[in-house]
Amino acid sequence: MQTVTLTPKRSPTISIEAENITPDAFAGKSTAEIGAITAWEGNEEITLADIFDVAVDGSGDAAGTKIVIDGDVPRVKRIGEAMTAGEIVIKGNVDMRCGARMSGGSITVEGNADSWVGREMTGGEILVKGNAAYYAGGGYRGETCGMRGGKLTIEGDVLDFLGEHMCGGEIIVKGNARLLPGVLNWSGTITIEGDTTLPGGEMKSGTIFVKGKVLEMLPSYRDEGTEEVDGVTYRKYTGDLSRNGEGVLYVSV
Amino acid sequence: MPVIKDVVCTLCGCLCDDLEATVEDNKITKVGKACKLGRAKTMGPFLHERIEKPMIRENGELKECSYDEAITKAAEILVAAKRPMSYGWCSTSCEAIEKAILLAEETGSLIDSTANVCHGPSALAAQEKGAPSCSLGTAKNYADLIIFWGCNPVHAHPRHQTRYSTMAKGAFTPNGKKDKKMVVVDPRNTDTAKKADLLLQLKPGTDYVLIEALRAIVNGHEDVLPDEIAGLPKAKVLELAEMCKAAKFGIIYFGMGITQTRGRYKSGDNVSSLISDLNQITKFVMIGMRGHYNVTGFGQVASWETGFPMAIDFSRGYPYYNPGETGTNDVLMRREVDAFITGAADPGAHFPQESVKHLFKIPAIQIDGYANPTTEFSDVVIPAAIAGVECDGTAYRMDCQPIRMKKLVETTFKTDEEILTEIIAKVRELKGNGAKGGA
Amino acid sequence: MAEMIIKNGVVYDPKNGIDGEKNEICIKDGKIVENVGAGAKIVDAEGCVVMAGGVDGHTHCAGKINTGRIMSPHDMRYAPIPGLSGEEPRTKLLRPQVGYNTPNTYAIGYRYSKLGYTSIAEAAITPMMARHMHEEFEEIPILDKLGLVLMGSNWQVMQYIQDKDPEKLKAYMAWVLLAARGYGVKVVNPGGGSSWTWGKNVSGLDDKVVDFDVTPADILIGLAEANEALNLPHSIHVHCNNLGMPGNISTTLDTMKLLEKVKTKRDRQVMHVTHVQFNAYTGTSWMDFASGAQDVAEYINKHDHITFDMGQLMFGPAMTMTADGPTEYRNARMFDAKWSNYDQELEDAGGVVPLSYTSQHFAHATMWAIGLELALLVKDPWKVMFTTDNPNGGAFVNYPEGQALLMSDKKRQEVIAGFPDMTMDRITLPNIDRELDWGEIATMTRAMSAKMLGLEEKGHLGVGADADVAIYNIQPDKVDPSVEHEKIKKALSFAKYTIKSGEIVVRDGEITATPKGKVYWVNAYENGIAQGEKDRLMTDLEERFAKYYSIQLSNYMVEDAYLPRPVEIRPEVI
Amino acid sequence: MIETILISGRTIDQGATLEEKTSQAYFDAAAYCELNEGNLEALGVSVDQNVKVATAHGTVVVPAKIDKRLPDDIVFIPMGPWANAIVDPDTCGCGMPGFKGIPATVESTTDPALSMKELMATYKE
Repeated sequence: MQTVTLTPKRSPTISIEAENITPDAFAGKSTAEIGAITAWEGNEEITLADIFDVAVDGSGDAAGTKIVIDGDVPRVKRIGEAMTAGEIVIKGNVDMRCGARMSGGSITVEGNADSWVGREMTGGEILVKGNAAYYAGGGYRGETCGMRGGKLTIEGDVLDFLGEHMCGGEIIVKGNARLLPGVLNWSGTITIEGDTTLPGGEMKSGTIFVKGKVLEMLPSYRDEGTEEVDGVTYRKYTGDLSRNGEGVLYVSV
Repeated sequence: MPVIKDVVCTLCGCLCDDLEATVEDNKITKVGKACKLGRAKTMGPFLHERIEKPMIRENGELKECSYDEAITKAAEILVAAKRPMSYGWCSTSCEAIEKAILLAEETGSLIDSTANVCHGPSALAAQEKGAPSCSLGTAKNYADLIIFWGCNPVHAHPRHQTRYSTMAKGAFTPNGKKDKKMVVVDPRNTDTAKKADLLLQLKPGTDYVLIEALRAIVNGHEDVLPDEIAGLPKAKVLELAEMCKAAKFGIIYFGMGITQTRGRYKSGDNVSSLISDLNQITKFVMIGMRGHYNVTGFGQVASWETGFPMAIDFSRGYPYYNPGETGTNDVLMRREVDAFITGAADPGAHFPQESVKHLFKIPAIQIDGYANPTTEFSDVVIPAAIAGVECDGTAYRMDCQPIRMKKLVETTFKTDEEILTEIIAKVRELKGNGAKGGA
Repeated sequence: MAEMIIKNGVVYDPKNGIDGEKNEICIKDGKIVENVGAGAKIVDAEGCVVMAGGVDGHTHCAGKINTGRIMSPHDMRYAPIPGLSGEEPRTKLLRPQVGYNTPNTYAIGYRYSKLGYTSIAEAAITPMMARHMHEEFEEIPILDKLGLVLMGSNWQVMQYIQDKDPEKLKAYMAWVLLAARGYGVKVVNPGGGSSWTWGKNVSGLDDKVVDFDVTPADILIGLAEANEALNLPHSIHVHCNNLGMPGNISTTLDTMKLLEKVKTKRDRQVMHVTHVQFNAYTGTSWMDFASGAQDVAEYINKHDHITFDMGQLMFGPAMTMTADGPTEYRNARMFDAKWSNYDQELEDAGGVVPLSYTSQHFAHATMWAIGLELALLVKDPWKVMFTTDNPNGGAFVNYPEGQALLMSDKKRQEVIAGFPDMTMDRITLPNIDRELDWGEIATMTRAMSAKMLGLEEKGHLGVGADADVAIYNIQPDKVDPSVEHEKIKKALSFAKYTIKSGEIVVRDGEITATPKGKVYWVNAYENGIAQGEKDRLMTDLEERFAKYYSIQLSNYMVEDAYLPRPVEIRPEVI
Repeated sequence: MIETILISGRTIDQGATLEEKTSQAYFDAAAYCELNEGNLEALGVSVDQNVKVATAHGTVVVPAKIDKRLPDDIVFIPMGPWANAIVDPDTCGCGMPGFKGIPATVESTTDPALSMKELMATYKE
């Protein structure tokens, strides 16, 4: 078992791209080796040691590596990108694209996550204890599929386009989701425990549960009456019929 | 008196190419066939105050200097920056745009066009769904149903209706307006709507909802629709759907009422799908009503040079693109940008207050023919020739049709292309070609 | 310019009858010459195959591809072939590169060069959009380029054919090539583009085009005869009607038969039929759809007026782009895919749709087999051009994969082994054991394509040819392509040297120099058309532009500024 | 005070004065807020008197104008520095700020409208 603790040394204004902060990249490496891993601050190549105090305890493979970011990193992007195993704990806020394309392991964000948390993730688990911004569990521009697998939980609120282009996996939002969650969905399950607006736009298939209120409903869903799922009674809608979709939208009664 | 015919108008995306400019004593004294906007633009250089000399800000005041000094200062600012941003380049030639992209590449900059505050979401929509479109001449010849959605051509594209759309006479519409129906979808009863056969005054921000309803009707699910949609009675929505189905060739011209409202590009993206659905029944296409005359050109040039139409980040040496992350206002709002260069655009006038506040804080370079709000925060101001009047070059019309702009008069101002070329040379000199950004 | 001599290589130069001989190639001032002085730079090609630079006679590389780029930002990061795809940062020498199916212009130039290709032909541009093509050409480094101009749904073309006025048709075609600075005549789904503006199509050679009293057959014959009367270097270049539809083989064969009566004075075909893989389907629906390659090959083996290219399909994502507007709409609806459309006033239609081909889908697997069957069943390699209809059937960076497939039955069988059962009774490829040799590959990738296009200075290494040379790190006497097909693919993917106009542009698979290429265009108007005919045409043009076009006649012609390094070809007037 | 929705957009006069943004003509073309008759009456404001338009993102003072065809719940300011003093800067993850459909309040004021240069000067921090 290896624990790597990264303590932020400064609060950069320019977002740092640090896609190498992953258990895969850190596994088995020493303090010096991890400190020498490169990142980008704007157009300048820097090292992790430039922005973090690095402490390593023990040694392990990716699955046996835990990374603790001991503080706020609202200007560090791409943490945990494409990680396959292991664990990352961020004890504060984190910048965009956290956990993008991850296929395994887990990420816990104790603060808020900026946009595109879990972008195109295929496996593993992300827990955001605060809020997430736009496109949580979304896709990349032009790509047919966003999230394909794994689990994304947000304990706070999210902004627009939650789970856009989702092709699989599970998303749970304990707070509110703003505009168009599950837009252009193909598959997967989204649960919103709070309120939301225009859920399931152009949903082809897939499932959305809204346990709070739908503040504004799309005109193109068919009301299928009520249905009980796991002991909760929902009004069931199917659509989105704008595209002859076969998705299911459950709204708590 | 020499009259130059078939002059290309360089104001809006209509890019009318039939103007007649009278040139006397190296000045344009009369412009025939132009609308109010085109006349103001083409005669502007001879009517309004120009930025006469390059300037550098010292102790808060802009002081005149030579082109060389201003270009050197500009290069120094860009080379020193970690997160430089280049913005604008839509009221200039494609040849200048190529240089702006090269400069961004060499300085590891972000580069974005005015589409960031205009039709950027239309590009995002094309990435989602494609762009089922046609040339403006095809629309003129064929279209018997014209829908202006969230746009107001009477004000923004004054000759559009006579040259290309409602009033234009074409091969299969020989009687002009008599052969065509016109619909306006807008929360306001605009001047364009005055002549419409149908006006749908929807609730602001509900474009997506209305498109959803139309698609549901076209796809045979009219029965599920509620009585009120987007603030409109269902009957009115059905009426529009019936008009669409009955048309032989329909076209939706869409504007910033689609791109700047709630949901942003998701509305344009869904219009594209509506068009695809309608083609199961009849022929339908769409065209974005582009504002700046060559904003389409920026998208074209940037796409072939970098793969992306706008919001391009060269910081790591290869282009990365993600509006929302790499768009001008995204990074300005986050206060990431530490140097700014703009040309042929006026972010001072057209950006939200939060972005402008940041522009006052960082070194900024302006390349333009006229003083404007951007001049107020710029630290280096470089006067430029007006493309299409004082220099030639390529521009792309809103339907992606390339047209060559003419040079009408001689000038002593350097062109955007020349200025950028000189800044690039200076940047290379300063860096010893040890490029930033992965190179 | 410095002299150069390529020594010790094994040369394949089919046009000059050289089939694997150790010859020296001498270069001076960008041309192949008889001999050079003692001070000439020596390029040691020991252990290498030497060929002329590759000539891609049908690729979508400038113009419509930009729509494909705008539709697919995700393609820019896609990198299935290291070194030939995906994101590569700028260097002191190179501009940044991105993409796979729709790479940026720099990547197109660099990556074709790495494959040993030095000339490319953009396959479809409307005259009105030609300025755009030339703008992109200027930004594609290294390669020489030319553009084929769409004329098969053009109002004036159809009007003059309907009016039985071949002289005016000739004048107009020559004028269009001048206006577009184009090289040859492209015909896509003749008549269909114009019909598509109403959302309709033509269903076969004898179907009437909407709004005109002509048929696709009339258009093909009219254009082909005028093409030969103008004595253009290239024949008409045809994408047949009914592309992509089961049973389209009858249309394809009828189109070939129709052209039997057209005669040419040139030593070439009278029609090049493009990406025949998409047009060689039997059956009546996708249920009974099967390969018609045997019938097509049988016909072509017996006739000499036709050349064709494969349109080979490659598994993985592709970006389809064609002037065949109705086909693209059909594709988009069938696969719930993105759809871009463009109806160009008075000239043609077009569409762009991303697709993905998988070996696990019987239809895709069958299509993959058909391309190879066509190339292997047609006996004379001078009738076959290697293409993937880039990027319709697959990205050009897959050419080495395709070429290795042609050289190795073993490689083909390895792929076929993974096909679904539903494919097997639809194809004959498993029973074809022909393996092409180096000479045949050199023919299909450069000698034939240059001859087919009428580019006399390309595609061979004879004295007077352009000094465009590809040197591949493979020893033909030591490596058996049939067995070691991976080595073949690797060698063809990264040339040991590529020489363009006498300058080394690739060394060991890396770009070493980025000169700008030339643009070829054909001027058959100035000398080829009598003044009286020009006047007659001009009256028509003035009327058309005043009434129907959306730009002025004076702003239509591509200006000299867009061709800084033009090569103007004036055909002999006959 | 009225509660309303702000839309900004192009006008022909704003477009015709783009080349002279330091001039009075540009101020006249871009620095105003259109309301319908009822709303003007409700505010007790006549044409060319100043109104203060406020949103969550700022306030701006501009002269009032009349557009009889505007719905009750919409006011309009031409695109330009005055509108942009109060539009929604959030790019919604798409790059595009919110220039249309912003909840706003309008009230009568005796404060002066700022010239372009004066307005820009307020952004210096």
